[in-house]
Amino acid sequence: MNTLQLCLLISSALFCIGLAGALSRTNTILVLLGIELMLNAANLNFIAFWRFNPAPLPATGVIFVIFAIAVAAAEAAVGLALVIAIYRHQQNIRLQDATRLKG
Amino acid sequence: MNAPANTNSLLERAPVMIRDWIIGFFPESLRWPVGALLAIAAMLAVFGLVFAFLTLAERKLLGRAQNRPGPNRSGLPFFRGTKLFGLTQPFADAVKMLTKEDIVPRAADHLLHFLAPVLVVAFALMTFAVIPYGRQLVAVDIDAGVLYFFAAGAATELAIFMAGWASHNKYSLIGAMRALAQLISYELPLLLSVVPVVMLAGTLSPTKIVEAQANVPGGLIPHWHVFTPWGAVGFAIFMVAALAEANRSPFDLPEGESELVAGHLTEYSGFKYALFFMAEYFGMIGLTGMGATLFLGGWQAPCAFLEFIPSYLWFGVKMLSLILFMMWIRATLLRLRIDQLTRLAWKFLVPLALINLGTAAFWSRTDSWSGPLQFVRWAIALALIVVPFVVIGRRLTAGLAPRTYRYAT
Amino acid sequence: MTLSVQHLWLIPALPLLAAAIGALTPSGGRTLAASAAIAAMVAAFVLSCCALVAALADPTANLTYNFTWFDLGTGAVRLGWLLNPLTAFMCVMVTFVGTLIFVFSLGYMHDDENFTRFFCFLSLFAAAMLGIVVSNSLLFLFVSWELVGLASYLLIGFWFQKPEAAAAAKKAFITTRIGDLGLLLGMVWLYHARGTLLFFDGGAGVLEPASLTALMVSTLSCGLAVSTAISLLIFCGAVGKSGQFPLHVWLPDAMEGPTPVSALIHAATMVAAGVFLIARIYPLMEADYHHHNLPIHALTVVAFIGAITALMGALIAVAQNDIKRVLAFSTVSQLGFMMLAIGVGSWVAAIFHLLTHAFFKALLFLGAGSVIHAAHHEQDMRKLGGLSGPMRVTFLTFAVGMMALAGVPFLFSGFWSKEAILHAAHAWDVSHIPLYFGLTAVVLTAFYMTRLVAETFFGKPRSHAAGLAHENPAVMTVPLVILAACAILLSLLAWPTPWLQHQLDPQAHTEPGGLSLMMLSIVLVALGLGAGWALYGRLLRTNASAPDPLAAALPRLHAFLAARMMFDELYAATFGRLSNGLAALADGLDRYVWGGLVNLVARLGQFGGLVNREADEDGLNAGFDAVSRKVRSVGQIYSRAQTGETHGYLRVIALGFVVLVLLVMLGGVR
Amino acid sequence: MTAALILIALLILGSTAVAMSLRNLIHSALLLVLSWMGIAAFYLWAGAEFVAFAQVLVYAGAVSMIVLFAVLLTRRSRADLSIAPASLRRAVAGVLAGGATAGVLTLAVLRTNLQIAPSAAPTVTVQQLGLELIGPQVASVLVVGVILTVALLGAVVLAASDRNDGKEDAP
Amino acid sequence: MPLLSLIIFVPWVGALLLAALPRIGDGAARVLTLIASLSTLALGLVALASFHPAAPGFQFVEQHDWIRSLNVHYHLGLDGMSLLLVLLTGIVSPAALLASWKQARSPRYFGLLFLALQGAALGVFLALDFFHWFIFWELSLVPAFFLIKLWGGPGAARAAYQFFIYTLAGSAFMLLGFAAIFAATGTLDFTQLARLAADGLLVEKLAAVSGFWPQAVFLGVLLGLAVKVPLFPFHTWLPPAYAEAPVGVSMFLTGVMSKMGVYGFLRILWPLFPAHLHAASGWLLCLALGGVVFGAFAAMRQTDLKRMVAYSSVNHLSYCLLALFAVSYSTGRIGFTVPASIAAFAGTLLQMFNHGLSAAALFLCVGILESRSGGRRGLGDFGGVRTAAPVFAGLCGITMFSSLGLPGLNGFVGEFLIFRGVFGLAPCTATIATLGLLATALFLLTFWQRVFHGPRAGAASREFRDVAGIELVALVPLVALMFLFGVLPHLLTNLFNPLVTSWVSHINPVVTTAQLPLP
Repeated sequence: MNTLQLCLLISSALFCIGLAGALSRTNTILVLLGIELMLNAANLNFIAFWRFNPAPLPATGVIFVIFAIAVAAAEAAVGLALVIAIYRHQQNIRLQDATRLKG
Repeated sequence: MNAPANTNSLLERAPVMIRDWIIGFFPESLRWPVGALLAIAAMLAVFGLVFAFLTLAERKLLGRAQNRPGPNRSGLPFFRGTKLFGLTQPFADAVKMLTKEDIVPRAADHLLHFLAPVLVVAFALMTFAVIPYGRQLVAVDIDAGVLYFFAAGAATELAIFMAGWASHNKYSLIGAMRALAQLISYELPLLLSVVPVVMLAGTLSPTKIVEAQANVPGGLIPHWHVFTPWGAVGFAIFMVAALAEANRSPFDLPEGESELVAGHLTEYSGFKYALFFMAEYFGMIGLTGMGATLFLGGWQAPCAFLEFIPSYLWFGVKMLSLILFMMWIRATLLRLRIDQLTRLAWKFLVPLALINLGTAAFWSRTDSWSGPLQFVRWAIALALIVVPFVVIGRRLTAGLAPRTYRYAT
Repeated sequence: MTLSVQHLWLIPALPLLAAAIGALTPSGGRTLAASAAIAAMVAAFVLSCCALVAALADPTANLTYNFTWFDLGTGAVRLGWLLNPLTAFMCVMVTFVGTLIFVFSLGYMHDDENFTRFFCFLSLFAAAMLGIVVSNSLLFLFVSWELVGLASYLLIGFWFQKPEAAAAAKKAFITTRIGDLGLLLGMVWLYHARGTLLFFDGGAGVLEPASLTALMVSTLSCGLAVSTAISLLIFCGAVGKSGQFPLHVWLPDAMEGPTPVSALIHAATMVAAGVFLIARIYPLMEADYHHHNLPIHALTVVAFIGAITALMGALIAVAQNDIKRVLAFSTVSQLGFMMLAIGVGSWVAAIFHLLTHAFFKALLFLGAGSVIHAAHHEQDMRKLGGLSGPMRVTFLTFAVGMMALAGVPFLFSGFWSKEAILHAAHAWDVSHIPLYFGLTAVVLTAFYMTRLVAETFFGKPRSHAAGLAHENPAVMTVPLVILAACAILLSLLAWPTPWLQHQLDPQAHTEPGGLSLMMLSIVLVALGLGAGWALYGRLLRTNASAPDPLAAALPRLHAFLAARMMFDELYAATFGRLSNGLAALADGLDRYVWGGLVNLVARLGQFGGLVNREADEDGLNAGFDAVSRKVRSVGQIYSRAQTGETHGYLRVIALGFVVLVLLVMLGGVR
Repeated sequence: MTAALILIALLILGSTAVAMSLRNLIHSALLLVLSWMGIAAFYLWAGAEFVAFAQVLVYAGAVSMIVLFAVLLTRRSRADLSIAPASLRRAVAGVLAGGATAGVLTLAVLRTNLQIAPSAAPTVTVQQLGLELIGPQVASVLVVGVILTVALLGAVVLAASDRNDGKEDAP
Repeated sequence: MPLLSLIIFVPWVGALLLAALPRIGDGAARVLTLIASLSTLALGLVALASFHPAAPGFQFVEQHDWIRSLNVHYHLGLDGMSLLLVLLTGIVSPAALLASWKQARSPRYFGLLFLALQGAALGVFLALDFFHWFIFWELSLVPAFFLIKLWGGPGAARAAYQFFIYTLAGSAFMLLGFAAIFAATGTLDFTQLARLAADGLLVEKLAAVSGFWPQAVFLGVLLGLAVKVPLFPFHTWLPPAYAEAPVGVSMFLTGVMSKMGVYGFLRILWPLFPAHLHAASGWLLCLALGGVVFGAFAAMRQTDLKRMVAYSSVNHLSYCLLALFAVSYSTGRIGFTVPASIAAFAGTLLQMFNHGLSAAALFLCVGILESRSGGRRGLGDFGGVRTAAPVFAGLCGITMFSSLGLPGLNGFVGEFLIFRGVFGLAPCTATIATLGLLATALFLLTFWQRVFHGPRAGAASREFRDVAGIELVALVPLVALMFLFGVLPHLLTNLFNPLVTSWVSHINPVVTTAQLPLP
């Protein structure tokens, strides 16, 4: 059980907490945040692997994380804008009510 | 950078020598934490005092600006009757703040209510870690110093939100929202004005940026960024954004006394209010320090032969001059409305900063021009900046009637 | 004053010029057209005389002048003019008779409003006829031949208002055209065989010995010599134009035209053209005469055709009541005689008879013309009668013509020329049938001529018009007198010495005597005259509707002959129906077979379109719809899975992930 | 070295776990901010300063603000505060799924033998990152730029509540 | 100076001008059309002036690359035959325009379509590359279709459609044929193809592709051309089309369009597929003979004057083909002689030209009759016209006799040469063909007798204007030309004599097995 595995464990724990949160909470914002957490868990993995990578340069892991953070931010922004739009439409943001897009 | 001859003058190396001396007493393993603690203690002490006397200086300056003397009544316990020109006023204030009752609204979210002032001050202080006060006088010399500085700055908004939300008061919440809007709006021009400096210096670490502005031997004009066309504009935008970030004068809408009582600070009193007040000043100090580092060459002397004055003094002079400049503006300019404020940010400063980025790029490419080409270079660079400035400026004020001044007769 | 062969073309050119003038002058310019025509004919006559003088200078020489009409490929199509005694005599005859007829027409056509047009056509005809005579190339001869046909068409159909005239003109043209096709084929075959159509071209000409032997040598698959085939084809043309046996039907109908036209065309010139043509190419016709292993000789055909025509013409003439029809059939008969003469080997006799016949037949026609003119266009003998008194000159000249035609001995030219023919027929060694036909024809000729004279001139006028008849003005009677004189004077050509024979065919030997034949013919003529007088002279017809004595005697035969031996009906029944049938076939073929085929294809196209649409509708679309319905139903099942519950989706993803990782881990996929 | 890691891990996992279970949205949001700070600390521990400060700047600075704004803007109905019975069942299902994934992941991590080079934390300077970004990764930088602009505009359009928009959506 | 392109495109430019001036008056439109149409005659004469017949090959050649990838060149050339046909078009089209001077409803559209038709026809005679030759060939159909349909008589629509689709179907096969040729040889240029065919390479290349291609291509091209001439069985579109078309158009159709088919035979089919034409010539002779005989006899049955003249033009054109097929039939046989085939070819070209004149004039006369009788043109509708209109009767008579083939007029020389050639090469067919001559004489004279002779009846009984003014201007030149070329045929023969001799010299006497010398 070396440090890398520890880091991986931490990130997978974080991932599962995010997943559990996303699945259990009805409030759309929290679901979004859960997803945000899962993304960060992935970033953790990247940095962990970069950290214990024999050839640290070129810092692909780091760059990937930078891009991941940027995209995650964009995703969060759009997600929450959607939430506001849903809220305006159905006056509450309970995810299970937003089922218009069904088959 | 080749160390100039007098870097080893006594005064110059004094603070470092003291520190090494103290560290010497501790075992190797503890040396690092002790060094850090020492730096923290030094900074707290210096900036604490600077904060105190800044409050006094501000009140004296406003006074003089409004043709009145300002605070000169406070005295020493034992020196009754001596004219201390209000020097002990800050200490009097401090005592007042500590002793006043600290009221917390019942419906408030106690945890957040308490946490807000703490976080504000904490984040403000964290920004001091990377500012290089002297040639080797920088607390933490990390590679992405500038980024750390702005990251910490960005965290303060969180605290303001907590303050606004926790006091469970409509006015405080609206005040917090306005403060946040202003802070977020001005964070962008602040960062964008810094980007050219980073581009030209080629690094995010403040120490290297200052070294990049070292004097060219024999050059009369100091080799600072401010003396380049893009540098000047960058510095101007930086100062305006800094004013807004620090909630100072023309942008001090959040706690505009006349309309919103004290904005998100209404429910605070006593020591928590003082903390907020202190955080504001620390924010101002931090911002002016970073401004000096980035644009005025940090601890660099204006020209080579002035090198004998120690670097940290130069830094001090520059920082204080900027602070006084801010106070001066507070005394003169009117407060901006929230929509004027955001329009100024988004429609004027951001475009200008982006164009400035372009000019800086042009400047860096045409480095090799020499002789008459220098003037051409300058002319083009200036044109690249002035023309958009005028065009965007005129478009912004297109709808407004010309300004009429009514002097009191 | 001689006319060199280069200028020979002037003879036909002058009348052609007159014709052009006539065509261009508006109908008002009557005198201009007439005078131009007559002047042209007189000038042509003078030139012909000069040409005669030049030709008679050396009777054996064939003076030719050839020129290129247009060059074709490496060779060239060449035409030319030929001057020899035959040409000269014919030119003189045509121009002299033509002039007289033109003068006569002045009077005859005086009150016709298309007067100028008439003279234009007459001049055109004369020019064409002269073109035939002077031509040295069968091609130019054919060209003039067709123009003669055209002129005869225009002249016969001159009174085009009358439908019968129009029909007659068309019939004439078509019948002669049939003949001309034969001539065309012969000419083309000759051209192909010899490469040229010139008669005499310095050795290379068609009628020169070299080509004759060449034509003789090459024989057809059916053994017929090429020269025989060609000459028979050319003879078809002659048959058509001269109204010989099978193609004579148009001649009687041609009487619809004005009488001067009949005189000019159907007495003197046009019909003679056929005989002249055969005379002209006589060497070709005769080429195969000396080869005995040939199935058929050209000349024998000519002889028999001539004999048959002669007899048939005479027989039909007997039963005709219209003066001009009688004369027409008499012409057919006399032409038969000429063909017979050529057939039996003596083309000189034929030409002699042609010349004499031209004069007295023209005289008879003009006489008939003046009678008709006087009797206000009454042509039926039965309605005439008693004209000898009022029309003294016409009667006398008509009588001279009748006697010359009948062959009253010694005094009249007709006798000598007929005698020469009979003599030649007698000398012919192939068979004597033509001789017997000839002799019977002589009798019949005498008979019907006396009938004609008796019915027309003697007795009382049997119709009001006949009653009013009175002698015609000088312009009509003078030509009659001149012609009558010529009819008598021409006997000089043969009587003291066979002068004409020497001029035309010097080398030909003429065996002496044959007196018994002459006596026999005199007896036959007398017999004919007597019979004619007996039947018609003594008991004169009292009224128009009185039955004809001959008809009373032999009713069916007479009716048959009156109906011109039913040839018209025969032809109508056979060729008429055949051509209509063929036309119907062609039109039907077009309308139903080919048109049908096209419509069939169109129907097929429509049917194809229909099938395509049906197949498309039922087969393809229906099938396609069924499949798409199936897909939609499957789709519905699957779509129920989409609940719209985001949590549900996330949960499924998580479980899926877990299962996947387990698989990877436990599955040992390394 | 690992002590710090464990400390950071506890901070992150603790704050997220509590955040996900709190009913008060604002508190859970702020706790999440704390967890993001923990993650930034982890990056610092791993030696990627730039990423850490970027994380702080982006998440603590911007995302938290949006989240809080979103929470504030959607607070009118009280319904969502009480945990409805149905959501209890969902919560159990959620936790079960999360647990299952956690078990599987830990199994996977433990089963794979990852060799690590015991070298010190690699340091990567901002200049190297800069050169890397402008060098081979320039395309992705531009793409990210575009994504961010589009997200910005999209968010504004979606969230902008002009009057007539409301009527259109009325069912 | 690109003379040939000018000849082709001036009419089209005229058409464009007409299209571009919508507000032009009727009179002006007619005059403009006439001028554009006369340009062809003028340019033709210019070409005639500087044309030296003896020079072998083509003159005034214009060759430009057009579609390099398909090896297609914009190749125009003029030799004796094309010059003859261009002059014919130059003479017939103004006459046609003059003929329809009064009638045409909207002269601008009529002029426009007519000029388009004339340009296309000229294009066909001058193009030497199949590509644009075929474009002109098809393009001539379109305006003809509209002219017949819009200005035609009562049954015009059906006739126009039949005409269009029938000809189009034919030329579709031809297109397929040439596509195959292009696939096999890679070139569409007639001169090159002719050279290939001369040394047997064309058939070889086609055979290389697959066994039956040479025959198929030959049949395709033959069908395309046969429909256009028209050869006997494919002529059913002609009578209704010519009958229903307005006077001017039927004049142009019979004067020029039918010549395209014969031109096609002489320019394309014969040089490219001599062997195949020889092989099929037995049958083709029968068909041409059928055309001659049945054409003439069918004419006898017609009561509609225009249909009668249409059948007469079928008959006359079949003569041309008769000559060509006779030559091709007899190549290699004992009967083959050079002067006969020269005469045949010369006869064909002359017949084409002369028939163009006489048929056009005949249609003009029928048109004049039709205009006087208020549209009725049955044989029985007239009577005694000669008394009512003597001048017209005279001119119509000359036209009738010229188309009859009376010597002294232009019809005779052509027919004589054809008969001279055909008799030499195939005597039996010549003899049967004379039936055609007879039948032509018959129906024409019947027409003349029923219409002109006899008492005044039908339309002639009422007021019947004699020919005057515009009609005279249209008719007299044609009649004058008939006389001119009748008497002086060398004006025409000099043009194509060397050409015809060269054609015949090219026939290499491929002596096939000894055939029956003369059928």
